[in-house]
Amino acid sequence: MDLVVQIMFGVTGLLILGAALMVVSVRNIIHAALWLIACFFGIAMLYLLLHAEFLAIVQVLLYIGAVAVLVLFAVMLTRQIDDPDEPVLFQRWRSTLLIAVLLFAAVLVPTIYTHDWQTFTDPQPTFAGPRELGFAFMNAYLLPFQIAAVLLLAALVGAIIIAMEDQEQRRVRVLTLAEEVALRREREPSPPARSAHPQPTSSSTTPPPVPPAHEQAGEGA
Amino acid sequence: MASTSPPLPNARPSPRDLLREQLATVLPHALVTLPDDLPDLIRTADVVVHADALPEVVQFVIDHLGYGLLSDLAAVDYVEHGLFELVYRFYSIGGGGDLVIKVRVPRDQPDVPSLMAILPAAMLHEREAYDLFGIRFIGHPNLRRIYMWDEFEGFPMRKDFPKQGDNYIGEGA
Amino acid sequence: MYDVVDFILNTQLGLNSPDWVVMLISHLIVVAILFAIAPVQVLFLTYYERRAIARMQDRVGPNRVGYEGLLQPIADGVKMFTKEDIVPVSADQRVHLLAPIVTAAPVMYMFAVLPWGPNMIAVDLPTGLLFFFAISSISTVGLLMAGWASNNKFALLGAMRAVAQVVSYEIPALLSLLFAVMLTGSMSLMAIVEAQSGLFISTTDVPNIPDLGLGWFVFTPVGFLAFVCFFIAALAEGERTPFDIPEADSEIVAGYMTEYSGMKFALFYLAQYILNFLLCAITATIFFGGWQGPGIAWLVSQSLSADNPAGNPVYNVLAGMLGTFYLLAKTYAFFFVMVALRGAFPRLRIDQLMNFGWKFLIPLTMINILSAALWIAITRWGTAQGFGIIEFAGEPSNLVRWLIAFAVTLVINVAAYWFLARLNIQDHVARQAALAAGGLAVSPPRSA
Amino acid sequence: MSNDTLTHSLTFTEAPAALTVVVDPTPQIARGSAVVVERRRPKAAGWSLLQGLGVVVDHWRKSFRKLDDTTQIAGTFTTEYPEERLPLPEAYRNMPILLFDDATGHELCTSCFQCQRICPPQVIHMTQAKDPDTGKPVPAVSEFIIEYDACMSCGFCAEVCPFDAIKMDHNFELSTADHSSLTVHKTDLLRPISYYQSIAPTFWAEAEASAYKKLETNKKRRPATIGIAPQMLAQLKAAHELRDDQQEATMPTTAVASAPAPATSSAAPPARSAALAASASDLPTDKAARLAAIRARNEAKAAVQAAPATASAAPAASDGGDLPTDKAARLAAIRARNEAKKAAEQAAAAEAAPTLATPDMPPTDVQPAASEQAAPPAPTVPDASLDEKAARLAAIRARNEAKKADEQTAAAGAAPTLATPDVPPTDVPPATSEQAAPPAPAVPDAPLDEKAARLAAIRARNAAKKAAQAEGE
Amino acid sequence: MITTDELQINIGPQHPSTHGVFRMLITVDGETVVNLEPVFGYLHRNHEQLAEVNTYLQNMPYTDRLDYFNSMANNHAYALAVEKLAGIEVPERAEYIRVLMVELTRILNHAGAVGFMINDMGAWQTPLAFGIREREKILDLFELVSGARMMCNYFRFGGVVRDLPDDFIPRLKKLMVAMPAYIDELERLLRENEILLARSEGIGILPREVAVSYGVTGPVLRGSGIAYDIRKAEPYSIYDRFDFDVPVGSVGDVYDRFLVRIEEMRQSRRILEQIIEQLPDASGGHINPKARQNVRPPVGDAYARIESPKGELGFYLVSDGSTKPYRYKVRAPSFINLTPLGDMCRGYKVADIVVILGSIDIVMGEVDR
Repeated sequence: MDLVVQIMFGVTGLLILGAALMVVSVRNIIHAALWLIACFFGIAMLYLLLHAEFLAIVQVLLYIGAVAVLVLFAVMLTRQIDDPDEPVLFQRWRSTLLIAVLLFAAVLVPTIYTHDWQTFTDPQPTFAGPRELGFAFMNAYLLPFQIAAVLLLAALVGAIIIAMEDQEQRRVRVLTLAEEVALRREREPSPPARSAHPQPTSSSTTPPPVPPAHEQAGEGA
Repeated sequence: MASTSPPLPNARPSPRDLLREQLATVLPHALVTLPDDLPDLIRTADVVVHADALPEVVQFVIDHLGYGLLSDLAAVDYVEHGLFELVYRFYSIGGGGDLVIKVRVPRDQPDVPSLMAILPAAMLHEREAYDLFGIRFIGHPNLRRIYMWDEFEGFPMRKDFPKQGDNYIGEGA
Repeated sequence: MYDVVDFILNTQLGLNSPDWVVMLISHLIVVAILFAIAPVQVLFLTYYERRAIARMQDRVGPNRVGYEGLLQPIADGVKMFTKEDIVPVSADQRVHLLAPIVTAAPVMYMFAVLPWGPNMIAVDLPTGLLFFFAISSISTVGLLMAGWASNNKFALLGAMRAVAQVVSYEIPALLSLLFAVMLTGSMSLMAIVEAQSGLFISTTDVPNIPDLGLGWFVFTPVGFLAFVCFFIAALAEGERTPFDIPEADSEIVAGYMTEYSGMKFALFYLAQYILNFLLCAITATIFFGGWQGPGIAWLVSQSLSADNPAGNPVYNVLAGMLGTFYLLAKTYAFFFVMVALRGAFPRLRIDQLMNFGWKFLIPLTMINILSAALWIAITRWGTAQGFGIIEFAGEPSNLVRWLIAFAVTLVINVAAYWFLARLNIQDHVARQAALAAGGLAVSPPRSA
Repeated sequence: MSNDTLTHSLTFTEAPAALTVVVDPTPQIARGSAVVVERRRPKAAGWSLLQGLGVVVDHWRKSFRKLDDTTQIAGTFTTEYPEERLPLPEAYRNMPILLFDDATGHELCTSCFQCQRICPPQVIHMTQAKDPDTGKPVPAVSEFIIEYDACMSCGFCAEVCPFDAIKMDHNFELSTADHSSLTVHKTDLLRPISYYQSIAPTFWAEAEASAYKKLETNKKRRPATIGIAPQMLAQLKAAHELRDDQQEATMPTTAVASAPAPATSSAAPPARSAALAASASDLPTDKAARLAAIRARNEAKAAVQAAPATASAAPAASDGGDLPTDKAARLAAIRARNEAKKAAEQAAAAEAAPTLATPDMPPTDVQPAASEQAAPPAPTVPDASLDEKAARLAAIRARNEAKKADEQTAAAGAAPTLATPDVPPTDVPPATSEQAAPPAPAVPDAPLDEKAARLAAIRARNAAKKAAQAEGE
Repeated sequence: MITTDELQINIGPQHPSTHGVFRMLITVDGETVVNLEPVFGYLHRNHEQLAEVNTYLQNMPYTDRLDYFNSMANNHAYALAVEKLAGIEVPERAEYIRVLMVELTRILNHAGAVGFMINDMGAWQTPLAFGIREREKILDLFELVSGARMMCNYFRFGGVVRDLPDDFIPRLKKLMVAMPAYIDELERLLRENEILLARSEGIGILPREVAVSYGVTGPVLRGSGIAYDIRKAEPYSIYDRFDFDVPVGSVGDVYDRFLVRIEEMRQSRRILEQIIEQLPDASGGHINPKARQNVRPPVGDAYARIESPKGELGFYLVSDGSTKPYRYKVRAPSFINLTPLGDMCRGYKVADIVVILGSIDIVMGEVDR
């Protein structure tokens, strides 16, 4: 049984590493996003190996179903998806690599040293079930949980601000024909040259030719 | 919109006479007086106006006679007489018969002022007449071919357009 | 299945097989059955839909291939297989190929947690309900891939619409299902089904109710509102009329499937129908008792299980058959409703769909969660749990508690529905008044 | 305004008084009013959706009954086409066909070019026949081509034809993979009159008299074999061979290929007419009439049994392969009948059924003299033979028998009710007996005697039916 | 900050909901239509020039192919034009038969138009199937009288091809029973349907003030609230003998056009009832004037128009005294009603334009001619 788990862990690890490498190395950013999804999927498998079913499912639901899809969504809307002229690695990649490795080591080395490698404890089935996670969030990790929530809220507000168009620069939305006619009616309640006509329903209130579709805000006032 | 009001049209003078009478007083320069000895084919009882005065006449017809519905615009090629005739047909929403305004332009210089500034209804009519007869409507914002493809050469409804053969097809074909 | 295999191998044949062999065999059998039967009967679903909708339109529908056209789906399948597989030149070839797979594979996983009958479930995950929706969300990635890889404006537009719609409507879908999790305290679909025994009143609320397998959640106000909300959300998730916007043929041709042909197209089609089937099945499972029905309880009590080693395995099979029959009957009934909806209604516009989802459905499901909490508080809790209001007049019986809960939640839910509907209709009324007044349809531009 | 040429500006304030004539542009509506359509609002949220759903489900529920009642709006109205077919109205027009006389094979077309001239897409092409001896044009057509692929089925050709020679076919199953086969030549266009009569009986009844009259005039102006349908020519030839060796007489292949299409559509009428005749003959109480009917039916049955299945399935084709002698016999019979009719008209018989009277029908009281009168035109048929005479004799005899029965019926003072419950009146084409005629004698390898017998049987049946009808009245 | 680009999308010429080979070149900002330009000509066959080389009668079957939904109405307009040009009288009974056919045509056209419009909104064929069911019954009647279901070619100068068969009126009466039931059911299915309301109310408004200046006619104009119906405004044939109302809309949106069409079906049925009542016997004159195959009108021009189901259908004919028209011009309602399409669609969503197009009810055979 252990051997099977080990093999599966190895395969999953390879998948995660390979996918992560592809994320940073492929040219096409859509492909990068798709590799990212593969990477997330591998992590979900890792959770499963740890008997953390709930976490695995949440990982799939949130990271693949929501985060990755949103990333894809955003990426697809960008203009340049695949530019063969752009080098994959930018110029100072060596120093960047060095910094990355150092940072990674700064996290990993203490972990390796502090971890007790000798004992392999099979985690309990209820290691990370919904109940345990709920208790953990509401007790031990309440503060981080709240901070994360505030952070998300801030992100939400930021997104709205970014998405909101600038009031000054904003284009007035396109007027429909009915709006245009109503606007014209407001501006000139009764056409003076045609006041001889008793019926407002007559065809005499023929409009001037259709104005351009876009009206600037300044003009509208 | 009561149902009781009597039908109007028949009690009045015919729209054609009305128009001729009114134009004679208001826009006398617009009317074309046709010679009496015209060939049968191009003799007409309808009001013929000068091409230049057309927008004025139409504006007058819409505003003061109430004929605001541009129903039809037919171009006719009288090739033997060297002219194009444009038949503008107006109706009144109030009912009754048509009011016809005819414009005659020489075949070699078929320029007519566009009605687009007055009536958007003229848009497709004028494009059609341009496409099939080559009548140029001065002031039309989008005077392009409508049925034939853009590369097409010639105007297929003209009487002198070859009825057979394929050499008239433009380069694009 | 484990019990039956165990019975055959160890008790009847006396092989004394180890535990894992029994488990492996039983799982393999289940998987084989699922994969052999499920897609085929989903294939049959297309025939069912076409016949039903034809009947609604005074037509006959496909009736040429086989008896009354029963082999029509097979013929369609053969046609799909033999069609040329066209990949646009400018498409992203690999992603184009992967997209239908990514779309179709996850929906097959969803069968894993669907309970077909008493003890008939491939994997009884403790988080089955969540698994169901988590796995289905992978399909959206496939849709995006398809839309993007086709390199077609209509396909991309369709994919965008599909994803926006599915992501938006997952929220009301899950929120409306939350009540079941709250009521049963479990996300296992099996547990949810088992909680729905009884007769109009669930045995979990009033334990001494006779068990006819009819204690469905839909009979409670909470369950009913949740059912309505969930079914609407399921229509949107399954891209069914009136929410079939991603493949609105009159607008964007076929949406993300525009550039697909042959078997790849069939895979999308299959995925969609499997998803629809599963959504109907999950509706039946959560609100209409799944395999619950009259007679099941008795059959289960007679059958062989760990608790009842003296039972007869024939009853296991019978219970399974009856349960499957109940589930399928309910599922097909819901599918019929889907078909009738498709026959009756036009489709909404994408912005109207979003408005409806965010402004009407989500608030409604939120209120429903409140109702569900009240339901639990009234029927289950007492002073011990810090909710003694219900016990002010002594010790009410379970039935009285149930009745009070019914009345309270009914009032809350009806009020919520009425209020939200009125809000939406007010919008409509104002618009119509404006239209009637002067033809100015919409308010003048904001900046003017 | 963009035109710079406009120089004159209007100042309407100075307009003369005449300008006050401004047309009131409110629409004037007589005999009715303008009603503003009501924009309803849903009564309650979601209610109208349920209502719509109810309509659809209601249709689903009702769709399990199969209907053809057009007053209903719910139910299955589907006609499952290859198996079931809607009855085509007589006026139905598909592609044009040419007609020729069943009996003699004379084409009705005189090559007057009317159809060619009127044809809007100009798909009709014809060549006028010339007398081989003199080289002068004769009123017949030597080649007639219709491009079916470009024909727009407007029906003008049939409408303008003064000789009723071109008619619109009812066969719409023309799809083919062979495009060139849609340029149809005269041989394939020709159909016997009886075929057209079977698809449009009343139309033909209207046209028949003048058409035959014009045909007679034209025939006189045509030399020998010109203007005879090619399939009939082939038949004539085949008949000659047959006379040499009856056993080897087979249907000419050209004729088989010529008119395969109408086979199925015209297969039905004879059977139906037989059944009708049978059912009609069940009605009279008079024994003699019934006996005659039964005998006729039995004979007809025998004849049908004698006919090979293939031949009876393709009556039009076998029509082409008809034996000349048999043709002649039939022609003689028709002639006789016509003569008899004339005689009958002169005699102003009281028993003639006026309501159903059609030129086709032999009147109920055929004078014995009439059949003798019938004899003179017979020799005009070139190939008249002894066998044929025998057939004619048999026919006359049978008819006489029937007539006797009929007379008895009349004498018995039959019930004057028109009610024939088995037979809806509209379903009885007046010319059913005529329709019955073509397929039965069409069996090519049946001996001549048998032919004659069958012919007699048919005549007898007709007469019996007449009797029944007369009695019904 | 985040800016969006305008995008050009071609809807058509091969698109499920352009009602034929019709292209709309739309410029969209997001999903909002900024500009729309209709592109025609994919079905152009120079119908008008074809007519100049044909005789007057030969043109009759070609008019069937203009608006192939309403061949009877096309026949009527053309026959009226030639009769006006050549001064031909029409017998009483023939007039009644003509009006009968055209009103049946109106019902079948509107049944189809409403169905197709709802189809464009995304209904899966059901309203259309119901409409087609009724249309089939009417087409059966057409086949009975004319011999063809769609390309009827039934009218002749001075009459019609042939008189009504005996079983026509009984069958028509049966249909008259089904028709109100069909219309009521359609209303029950759709009229208050909230989805339909959401999709059609306030969409594609053609305001009353400008409707006339765009030259639109028919249900589009009446939907905008102007009670202009040629049958009332300039009665032709025998329309002055019938009582019927002119339904008009109040707003001018898609919903109004939908309602106007439904109400017009009711009014047409009313006319049919009166026709059945008043239909004279055949003594009023021979209704098929076979002699008029070669019409040779005097020199001059004539324009005749009818209220076709789609709007004003007119034929302008110029005669030079020969058997062929010197000029033959079709004033096609489908074509002219497309004039305001670009302006009507401006400011609405992409999904709305197919609905707006559907509410105009075009047939490409007539648009492109």
